[in-house]
Amino acid sequence: MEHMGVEPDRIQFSWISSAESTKFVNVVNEVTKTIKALGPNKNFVKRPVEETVSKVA
Amino acid sequence: MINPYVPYPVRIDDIQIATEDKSLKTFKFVFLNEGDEEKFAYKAGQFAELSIPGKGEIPIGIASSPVEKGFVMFTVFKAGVVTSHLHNMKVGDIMGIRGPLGNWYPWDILEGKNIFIIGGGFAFTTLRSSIVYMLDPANRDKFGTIDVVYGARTPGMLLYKDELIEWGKRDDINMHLTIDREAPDWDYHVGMGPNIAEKVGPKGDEKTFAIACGPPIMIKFTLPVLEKLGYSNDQIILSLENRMKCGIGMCGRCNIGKELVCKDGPVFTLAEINQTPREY
Amino acid sequence: MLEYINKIKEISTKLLEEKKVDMIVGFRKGSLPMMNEPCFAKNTEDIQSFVWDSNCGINLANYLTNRKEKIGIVAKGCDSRNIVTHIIENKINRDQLTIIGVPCKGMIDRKMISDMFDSEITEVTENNGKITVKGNGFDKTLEKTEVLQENCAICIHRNPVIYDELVAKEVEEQKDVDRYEDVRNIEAMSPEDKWKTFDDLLKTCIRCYACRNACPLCYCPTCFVDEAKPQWVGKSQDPTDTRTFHFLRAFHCAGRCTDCGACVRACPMGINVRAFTKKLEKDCFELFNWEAGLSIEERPPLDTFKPGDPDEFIK
Amino acid sequence: MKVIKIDKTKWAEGLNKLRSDYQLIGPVKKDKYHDFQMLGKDQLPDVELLNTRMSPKSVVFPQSEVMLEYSLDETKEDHHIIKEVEKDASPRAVFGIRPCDAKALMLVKLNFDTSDYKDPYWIKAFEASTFIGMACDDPASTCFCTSTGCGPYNEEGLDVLMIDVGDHYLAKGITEKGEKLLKTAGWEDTSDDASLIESKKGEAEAKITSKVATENLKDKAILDLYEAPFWEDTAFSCLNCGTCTYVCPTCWCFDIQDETHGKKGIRMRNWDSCMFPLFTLHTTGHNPRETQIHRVRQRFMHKLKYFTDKYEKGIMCVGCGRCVRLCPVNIDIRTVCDKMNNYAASS
Repeated sequence: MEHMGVEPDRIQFSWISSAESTKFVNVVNEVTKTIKALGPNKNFVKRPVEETVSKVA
Repeated sequence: MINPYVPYPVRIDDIQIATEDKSLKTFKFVFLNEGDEEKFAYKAGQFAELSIPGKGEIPIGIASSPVEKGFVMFTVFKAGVVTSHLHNMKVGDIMGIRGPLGNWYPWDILEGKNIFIIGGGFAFTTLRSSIVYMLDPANRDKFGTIDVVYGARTPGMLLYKDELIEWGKRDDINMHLTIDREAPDWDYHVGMGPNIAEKVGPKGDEKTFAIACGPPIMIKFTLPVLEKLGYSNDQIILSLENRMKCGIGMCGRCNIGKELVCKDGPVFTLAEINQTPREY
Repeated sequence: MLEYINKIKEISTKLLEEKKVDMIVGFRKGSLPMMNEPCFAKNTEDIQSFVWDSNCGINLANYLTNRKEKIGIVAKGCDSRNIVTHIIENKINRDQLTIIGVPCKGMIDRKMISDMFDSEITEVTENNGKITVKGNGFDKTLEKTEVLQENCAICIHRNPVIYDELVAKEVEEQKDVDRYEDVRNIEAMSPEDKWKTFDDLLKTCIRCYACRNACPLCYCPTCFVDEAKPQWVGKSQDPTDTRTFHFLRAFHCAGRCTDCGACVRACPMGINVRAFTKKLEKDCFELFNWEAGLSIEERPPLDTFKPGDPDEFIK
Repeated sequence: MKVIKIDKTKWAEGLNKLRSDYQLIGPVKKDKYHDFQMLGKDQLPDVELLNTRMSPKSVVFPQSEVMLEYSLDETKEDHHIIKEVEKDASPRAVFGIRPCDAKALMLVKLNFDTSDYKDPYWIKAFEASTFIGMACDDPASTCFCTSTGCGPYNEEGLDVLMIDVGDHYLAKGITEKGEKLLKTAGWEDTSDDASLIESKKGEAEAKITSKVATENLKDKAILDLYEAPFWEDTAFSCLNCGTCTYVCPTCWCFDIQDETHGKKGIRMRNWDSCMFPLFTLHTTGHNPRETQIHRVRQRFMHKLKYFTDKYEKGIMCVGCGRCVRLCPVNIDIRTVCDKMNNYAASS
């Protein structure tokens, strides 16, 4: 995903056991913080079709 | 220029579960705009595109009859994206109908003839339209005898059952209902449609035409029966289905040879079908 | 090349005559310069049209999927690796196949050569590693090594990895090739530049799916782009949809792609489709020391688990 | 018919005069290949190239085109009512279209402009366009227009035919639309070189050596051709990609799709291809054209037989050669056409 131009850190993986509630809270906080800092990824949003269909291919 | 892709806006006026397994529902639509019903003048055997914004369109045979006014009716099997969504819609919902599309049973040729109708499962819709049309007091004199063989797996899978029983009581139409296996309280035939057709069907002659509409397997076994009864290929009328999009002969997918099922069909005689590749 | 062709014909004839196979899949001469057409032969007469030269870039493993017959197949290095993948993935049985291995020195890049000349090429011949290109007003001889398909230029498995017959002595494998320079160039870019690189790459895509259909790995009965319930991807020329198609397809090829170049060769718009699959191929090599299709004994990394699998990405 | 002489030095000037009345469209080089595009301010069409990679059919039939729109917002009075979208129908001038592609438009018109139904999108775009063709003097080896009922100087579908004569163009106004465009551009010097056009035409036709034989196609029975044994061999290598149909100037098949963004949605059409299994797949899972052989046969039967029988206007191919050049596995319509034309059913 990073290779196609998604910023590093936008996707994160974690392994958390159901017993590790503190770790879960920390990871969620950490992830939301980094993602908020990155801001929305406009590239992933499909633009309404009217704007993208060019008049002449 | 009339845009043939714009559907007439309609409101769902009534929804009835049509079969015991709930896989079919009958929808009645009324047109929102005055005058659209007149523009939608159709003949028995034609179909229309039911058009749900955001989901797409689906070609369905018109089950109501030209002699029934004030609404149009379709019986729809839940199968793909559009029909599944339609099954979840409610009375009062707004959608579109585009049509009427395709050709119809050749009523000009059928006038003055005996009619033998063989239907199976949920393909009875345009046949219902045809029967209601022929039984209309204004039209009944135009036709000779009318025989109907209609089969389904179980009594609860027969479409329009109340009407079927009413017709059964009349003396100007011979109803031969059949189900695949014995069932309690069933007073009619038991056995596959084609077998019953062979037993009760009128002999084929110049004055008798057969109209068959049903699943491919039923058609496959019906054709030899009709041949045995003496029907020529010109007198066997079938209604075909293919994947369709535009319904007006432009998008190019539904052809069988040079004929387009959506525009040149869906109604073809067996003689015509025999001239084309069987790509349906 | 003539020895190759004669040997292919000889082996094919023998296989058919001894009824070891029902058909042989190979190439026949195309109607345009630098084009050969995949074809099959069911009798010795058909075999006469078989050819072999530097224009056999289509991956013939693609023609084996789910076939029931006993088949003899002409296979260069990459084809043989895809045959291995097909066998591992149960798309064909090993005992249905008689593999006629062809050691390969690379296929020439038709698009690159066409772009070198202003007017149309009417004739291309090859002899001893030289390619002679003729057209209206030109006649030029090129070194084959300089006009190879990009994937062939960096190929390190030119000899078939699995075969029953071999049409010639094995060729020397290329050593010390830098296989991933292009991937590293993209890796070094900023996220914005990466995004833009792929956007530009896909600008001309017409979604004909030639890349997918030419790929021996893409045999799903219904491709995810064709699913209607649910519909994953829109069908228009929307750049988001086009991108989704290409990236997801690449992901589906992870650990399976042999870098045979069939996708690039098939693309009518000249898009370097390998740019998508190559990164995954590199990752598989670097993380799992894996190259697809080298052995029918070994399971690919994405359907096996080893305790030592790299997991640094998990926080 | 009046022939106008356009000095090449006055070419750009004339085009600029047209810009206020017409949107200009023409072949433009992008990366390595040419395609038809809207021309930007001061941009000139590259009319002297042989032909574009994609056909100009997209000028009137874009690969993705919005047809209808609707709102799913139930607070709006017209929610769920499907309406036609406004289209730009202002005049456009299409430069550098080759005679084969212009003839293709006329064949496609048979599908979209019928006595029963009219496709308003295609027809409006077609009517808004003035096609200024460029005669071909230097064909490719894959050009076979002279045996498809077309030719390098063919005028069908064109409003103006331009001929390159070194330092100037000769422009033959074919329709009123065309004459009007020439006048608007201020190209009014008449030429008496009409005979030159004839001789150049002869030379150009002679250069086209690739031919197909079509004369027997109409006499064959559809079912004989359909059941002919050569389809297995023809179809074997086919990848079932959509290249041939997408690059073809005469292929018109399309798919209709709904797309919704929030509460707003559109119904659009996208090019479709008979090469795709999905094209004919029923909801039940049954597919009447299930195999590659079915689909390859459909494409060639449609172009060379069904169309020929249905319209009696020859084959649905203009000999542009795009599918021949771009097919990844070299399936050549010329070979297939000859096979069909020469096929004798053994009955």
